Amino acid sequence: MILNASGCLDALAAPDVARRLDAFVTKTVTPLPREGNAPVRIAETDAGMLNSIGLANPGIDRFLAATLPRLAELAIRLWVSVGGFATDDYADLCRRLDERDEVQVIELNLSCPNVEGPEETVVDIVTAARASTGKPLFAKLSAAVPDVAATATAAAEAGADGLSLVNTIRGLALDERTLAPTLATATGGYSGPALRPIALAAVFAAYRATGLPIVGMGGVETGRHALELIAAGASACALGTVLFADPRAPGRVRTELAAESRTHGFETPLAARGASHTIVSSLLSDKTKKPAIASEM
Amino acid sequence: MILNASGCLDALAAPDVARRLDAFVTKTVTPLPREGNAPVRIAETDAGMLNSIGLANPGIDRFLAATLPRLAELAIRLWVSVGGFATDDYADLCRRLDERDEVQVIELNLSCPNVEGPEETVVDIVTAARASTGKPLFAKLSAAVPDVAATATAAAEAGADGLSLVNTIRGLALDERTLAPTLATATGGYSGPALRPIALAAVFAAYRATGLPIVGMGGVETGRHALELIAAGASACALGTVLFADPRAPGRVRTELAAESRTHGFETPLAARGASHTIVSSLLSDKTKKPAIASEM
Amino acid sequence: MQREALRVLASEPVGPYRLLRLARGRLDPGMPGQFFMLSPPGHLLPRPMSLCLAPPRELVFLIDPVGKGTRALAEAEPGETMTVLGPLGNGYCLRVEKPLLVGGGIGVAPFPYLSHALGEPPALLGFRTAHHAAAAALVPNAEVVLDPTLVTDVMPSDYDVFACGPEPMLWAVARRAPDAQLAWEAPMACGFGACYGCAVEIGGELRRLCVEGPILELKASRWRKVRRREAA
Amino acid sequence: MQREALRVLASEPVGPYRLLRLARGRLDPGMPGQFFMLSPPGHLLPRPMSLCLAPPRELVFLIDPVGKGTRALAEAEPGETMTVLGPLGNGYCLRVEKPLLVGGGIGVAPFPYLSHALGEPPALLGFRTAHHAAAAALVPNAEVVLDPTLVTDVMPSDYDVFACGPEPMLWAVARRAPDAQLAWEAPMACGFGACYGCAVEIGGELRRLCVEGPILELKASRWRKVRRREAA
Ligand SMILES: Cc1cc2nc3c(=O)[nH]c(=O)nc-3n(C[C@H](O)[C@H](O)[C@H](O)COP(=O)(O)OP(=O)(O)OC[C@H]3O[C@@H](n4cnc5c(N)ncnc54)[C@H](O)[C@@H]3O)c2cc1C
Ligand SMILES: Cc1cc2nc3c(=O)[nH]c(=O)nc-3n(C[C@H](O)[C@H](O)[C@H](O)COP(=O)(O)OP(=O)(O)OC[C@H]3O[C@@H](n4cnc5c(N)ncnc54)[C@H](O)[C@@H]3O)c2cc1C
Ligand SMILES: Cc1cc2nc3c(=O)[nH]c(=O)nc-3n(C[C@H](O)[C@H](O)[C@H](O)COP(=O)(O)O)c2cc1C
Ligand SMILES: Cc1cc2nc3c(=O)[nH]c(=O)nc-3n(C[C@H](O)[C@H](O)[C@H](O)COP(=O)(O)O)c2cc1C
Ligand code: FES
Ligand code: FES
Repeated sequence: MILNASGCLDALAAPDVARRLDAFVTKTVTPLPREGNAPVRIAETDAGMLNSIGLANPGIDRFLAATLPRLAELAIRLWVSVGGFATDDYADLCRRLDERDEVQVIELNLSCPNVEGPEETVVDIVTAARASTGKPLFAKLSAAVPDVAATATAAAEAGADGLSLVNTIRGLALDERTLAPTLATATGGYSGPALRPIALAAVFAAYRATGLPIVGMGGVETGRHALELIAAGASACALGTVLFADPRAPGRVRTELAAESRTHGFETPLAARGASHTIVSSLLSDKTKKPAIASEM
Repeated sequence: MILNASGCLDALAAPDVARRLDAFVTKTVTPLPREGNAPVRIAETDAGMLNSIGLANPGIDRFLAATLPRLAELAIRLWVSVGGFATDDYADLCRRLDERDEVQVIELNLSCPNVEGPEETVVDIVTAARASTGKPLFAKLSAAVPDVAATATAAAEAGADGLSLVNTIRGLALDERTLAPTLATATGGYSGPALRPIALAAVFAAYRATGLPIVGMGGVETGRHALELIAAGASACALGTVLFADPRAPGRVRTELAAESRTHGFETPLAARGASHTIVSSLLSDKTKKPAIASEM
Repeated sequence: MQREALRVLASEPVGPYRLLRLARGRLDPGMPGQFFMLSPPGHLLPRPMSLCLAPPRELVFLIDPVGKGTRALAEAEPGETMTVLGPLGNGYCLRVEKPLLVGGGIGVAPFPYLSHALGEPPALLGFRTAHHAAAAALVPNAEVVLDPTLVTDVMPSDYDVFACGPEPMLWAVARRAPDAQLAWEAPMACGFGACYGCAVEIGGELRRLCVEGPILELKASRWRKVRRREAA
Repeated sequence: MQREALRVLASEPVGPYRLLRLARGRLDPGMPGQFFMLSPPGHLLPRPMSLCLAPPRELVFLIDPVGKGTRALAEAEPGETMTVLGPLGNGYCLRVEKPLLVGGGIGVAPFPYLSHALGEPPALLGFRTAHHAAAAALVPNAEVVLDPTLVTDVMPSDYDVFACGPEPMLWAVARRAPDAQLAWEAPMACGFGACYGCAVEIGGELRRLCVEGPILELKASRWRKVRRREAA
C-alpha cells in the first residue's frame, strides 16, 4: 500500500500522480479556512527540508462542498486528514465527514508543529473523534515525544483503528548570508531523509506496543526505505518530501519495493511486516541464556 | 567556547584532543557502575549515526576516587555530566561533586534515550540538584518533547544556570542484508548532521524563552555550524559525533568559527549570540504594519 | 508535466551567469514564461528555472548562482545528467499589439525565448554592472541601462509590457504600466501545486504561484504580494 | 595518533579483496596488529583497517568490501585523497620463540606486515574458496587450506600463535593454543577510546577493544567475548 503523506500532494493539481497511489490523503482540513503562514514557507537543509505551510486549506465547509466532490471524480480511495485546535473541532470534523461516502478513512493530525498544538491530549481527541464517526480512524503522531509507544498505546485504547507515523519535527535553518531564519515563522517542520531513522524507531515502538495497522512515513525515497518501514511494523507507506523532486515516485517505489521484498525472501511486501521484530525477539530470549562460548571457556 | 559533547571524548584516552577544548565534559556518571548495553552499540546511517552505549561509566565512587584526580592533572576546566534514575540520584550525585574543587560545572543529563528515563520531571530533578550544590548547573534537555521552550523554562525556574541542547533522538537502523536492527538494543540515540536543524530550533526556542547561557550541540562539523548555533542563541558549542571522524575538530572549528564570525561582521563569535533573533524581532514588528507596497497599490 | 534525466551539453559563462545547455529529450519546451524544475546534483529539492532558449533538440537555461542550489546547477559538467520536470505554470499571453520586454538582472532569463516567439520586439534591460549586462547579448533589439539608471526611468509608455526581474522593479513597472504581464518569483519545493510552499498573496488571498503564475497581471485583481523578508 | 589526508596511489584487486595503496605522508606505520581509521568518501564515520604492508613511503591496506563503508574504501580511485588516523590500538607482541601465523579470510590482512617483522615465519591460512585464497600470495611461507578443512584441523602445536580471522576461528584457535595472540574485531566509531562503541567483554567486563586491543591474549584473564548477534 503506497499513499502520499498529507500535505505533500494536491490530487486536483496533479491527478496523474494521485492515480498511482493506493489511496490519496488530503492536506489537513480545519474547521475554518486558513491561508497558512506568511512566506517564506520552505527551506532546504543538508539532509531534509523545512516547511511552515501552516495548514493552508479551504476549511471544512468549502472542502465538503467543492473539493471532496472533485476528488471523488478521480475514483481513488480517499483519506481525509483533519486538524483542529480543541477536542470539539475534531469531533465536529469527524461528524461532518462521517456522512460522506466518498471518505474511506479519517486521519487525525495530532502533531503538526506549525500551528499552536491542541491543548487537550491525544486521548481526549481520539475518544471524541471515535464517538463521532464509524469510519476508520488513523491517529497521526509526532516522534517528538519522550515515549512514542506510550502515545501510540493511548491512541489505540481511545479507539484509533490505525496510526500514521511520523509527522515532521521542529527545525530551523538560517540564511547563508544574513543568519536570519529562512522561514518567516523562524522554525518549521523538518522532513525528508534525516527523518528515516526516527520514523523507523517510532514505527518499531508503536507496532510492538499496539500491533495496529501503521502508515509509515519519513524520508522514504526508495523501495528499500519502504521495506524497512514495513519490516519495522508498518502495513503501508506514505511518500512525502520525495514527491516534490520526483512526482513519479509512487510507481517507482512500488516497483522497487516488490523487487526488494523478493530479494529478501518475502513473496509480497506485506509478508515482511514486522520482520525486524522476529529477529529481535529471538535475540532477547537468547540473552537470558549464558553465551555458549563463555560457558565453554 | 568550544566543549566536547558528553560521551564523545575520553580525556584520559586522548588528552591532546581534550587540551584543545575550553572545557572537558565527562561521559555521564551514574550512582552505580554501568557496563552499558550489549554490543553492537553503534551504527552509521545516511545522515548521522546511532548509539546505544547505555551510559557505560565507572559509577560515582570510582569516578571520584580514580577518574577525577587523573582528569584534574590535565589542567583543563572540568564539567561533570551526571545521570540517574530518580530525583534522589541526582541530588546525591550533586552533593558528592559539590565537595570537589576540580569540578567547575555540573551537567544534568535529563535526556538520554538509551536508559529507562527518570520518572520524575525535569522540575523535580533540577530543584533537587539545585538544593544539593552551589556549583553552576546546566540542564541537558532532549529535543524530543512537544515544546522545548516549556521544558527550558521549567528548568530555568527550578534553578538551572544554563542549558545544554540537544541530546540524541531515538532512531533505528536495520541491517542491509537481514533487516534485523543493527544495534543489539534495537533503537538507539541518533546524532550527527541530521540533528542540525533540530538543535538550531531547540536553541532558538530556549534562548528566546529563558535567555540562559546555552551549550549548543547537534551535528556541528564546521565553524559555520557553530556560528549558526550561536546566532540562534548558544553561548558555547559542543562537538560530539564529529570528534569520532576528526579528533582535530576542536582546533579546526575554533579557527573556522573565528573567521566565519568576522566574515559576518562580528568581532568575536560571542558578539553573534542571538543575532538571528534580532532580525526576527524586527520582522515580527514589521508584520503589524501594513506592507508599504500593498498600501500603495 | 514530464520528467526526464537530460544530458548536460555545455555550461557557458555569460557575465556572472551561466548558460546551461541540456539535451531536450522528450520534454516539450512549453510557452515563454513557463518554467522547469531542475534537480541540482546532491540536493533534495529541485529549483525553478525559466526556459531561456529552445534551439532544436535543446533546452537552455540562464542561471544566476546565488545560493547552494543554483551554484550546483551552474557547476554541472558536460556529460553529466540532470533531472528536469516541466514545462510548468502559466506562460506569458502572446496576443498583444505592441510588445516591449522590460527586465532586470537575471530577469532577462525568459526573454530570449519570449523575444523569438514575439518576433524580436524591442527590449529594455537594466543591469547592476557592465559585467552583468553581458546577458543582454542573448536578447535581440535590446537597449541596456546600468545602475543608477533604472529601466522605469527610461521606459516608454503605450507598450504592452512583458516584465521579469527583481520585485521592486516589477512593482515600479506595474505602477507605470498597469496592464503589464509580470513574472513573479517565490521559493518553490515542487513547482506543480503539491507543497503550498510558493504562496504569494493574489487577490487578497495567499495562493500558489506555481499554479496561478508565475506570470500574473496586476489589473486582473487588486492584489498585493506579501513582501518577502528583506534579509538584514 | 596522527591524522592526515593521504593520496590514493593504487587500488588493486586481490581475489575478492582490494589492496589499497596510500602515500604514507607523515604517518607512522606503527606495530603489526595496530590499525588505522580510514574515512570512506561520503560517509560520516571512519572504518578500522589493519595495516597490511608498509613499503617505503606507503601504507597499504587489504579491504574486504562487505558493506557500504568498505565498498566506498575499495572504490577509491588513484589521485583521490583519503583521510587516515593512526596508528591505533595495541599491536602483537613480537618477542616470541616459534611464531606461527594462523588466519582466515580477510583475517590475513595484518599478516604481510607481521610476517616481515617476524622474519617470515610459517603461516597457515584458511579460505572459503580458491578465489579468496588469492590473498595468500601476500603472505610469505603460507600454507593454504580451503573449506571444509579448517585451519584448526591442521594446526600444529608447540608454536607461538598469532591469529586473525572470524570469531569462531579465533575461539577454536584459542582452545587449541591458549597462549595465542588473537586479533579481535568490533564495530568502531572512533578507534581512540572516545565513543565506547567497540565494547567487548574482557575479564568479565565490557571494555573498549580499541584501547585494550585489538590484540588480546586469552590466557591473561578468564574472559569471554559477548557474542555478536548472528543476523537471522
Ligand atoms: C518561476 C521561476 C523561474 C525562475 N527562473 C530563474 C532563471 O531562469 N534563472 C535563475 O537564475 N533563477 C531563476 N529563478 C530563481 C531561482 O529559482 C532561485 O534563485 C533558486 O531557487 C535559488 O536556489 P539556491 O539554492 O541557489 O538559493 P538559496 O540558497 O535557496 O537562496 C539564496 C537566496 O535566494 C533567495 N531565493 C531562494 N529561492 C528563491 C526563489 N525561488 N525566488 C527568489 N529568491 C529566492 C533566498 O531567499 C536567498 O536569499 C526562478 C524562480 C522562479 C520561481
Ligand atoms: C581493529 C580492526 C581491524 C580491521 N582490519 C580490517 C582489514 O584490514 N580489512 C578489512 O577488510 N576489514 C577489517 N576490519 C573490519 C572492517 O572494519 C569492517 O568490515 C568495516 O568496518 C565494515 O564497514 P562497512 O560499512 O563496510 O560495513 P557495514 O555496512 O557497517 O556492515 C557490514 C557487515 O559487517 C559487520 N561489521 C561492521 N563493522 C564491523 C567490524 N568492525 N567488525 C566486524 N564486523 C563488522 C556488520 O555487522 C555487517 O554484518 C577491521 C576491524 C577492526 C575492528
Ligand atoms: C510541505 C509539507 C506540508 C505538510 N503538510 C501536512 C499536513 O497538512 N498535515 C499533516 O498531517 N502532515 C503534513 N506534512 C507532514 C507529512 O505528511 C509527513 O508526515 C512528513 O513530511 C514526513 O514524511 P516525508 O519525510 O516523506 O516528507 C507536511 C509535510 C510537508 C513537507
Ligand atoms: C557515542 C555517544 C555517546 C554519548 N553519550 C552521552 C552521555 O553519556 N551523556 C550525554 O548527556 N550525552 C551523550 N551523548 C549525546 C551527545 O553528548 C550529544 O548530545 C549528541 O551526540 C548530539 O551532538 P552531535 O550530533 O554533535 O553528536 C552521546 C552521543 C554519542 C554519539
Ligand atoms: S512550488 Fe509547490 S505548490 Fe507551488
Ligand atoms: S572505537 Fe570508539 S571507543 Fe573504541
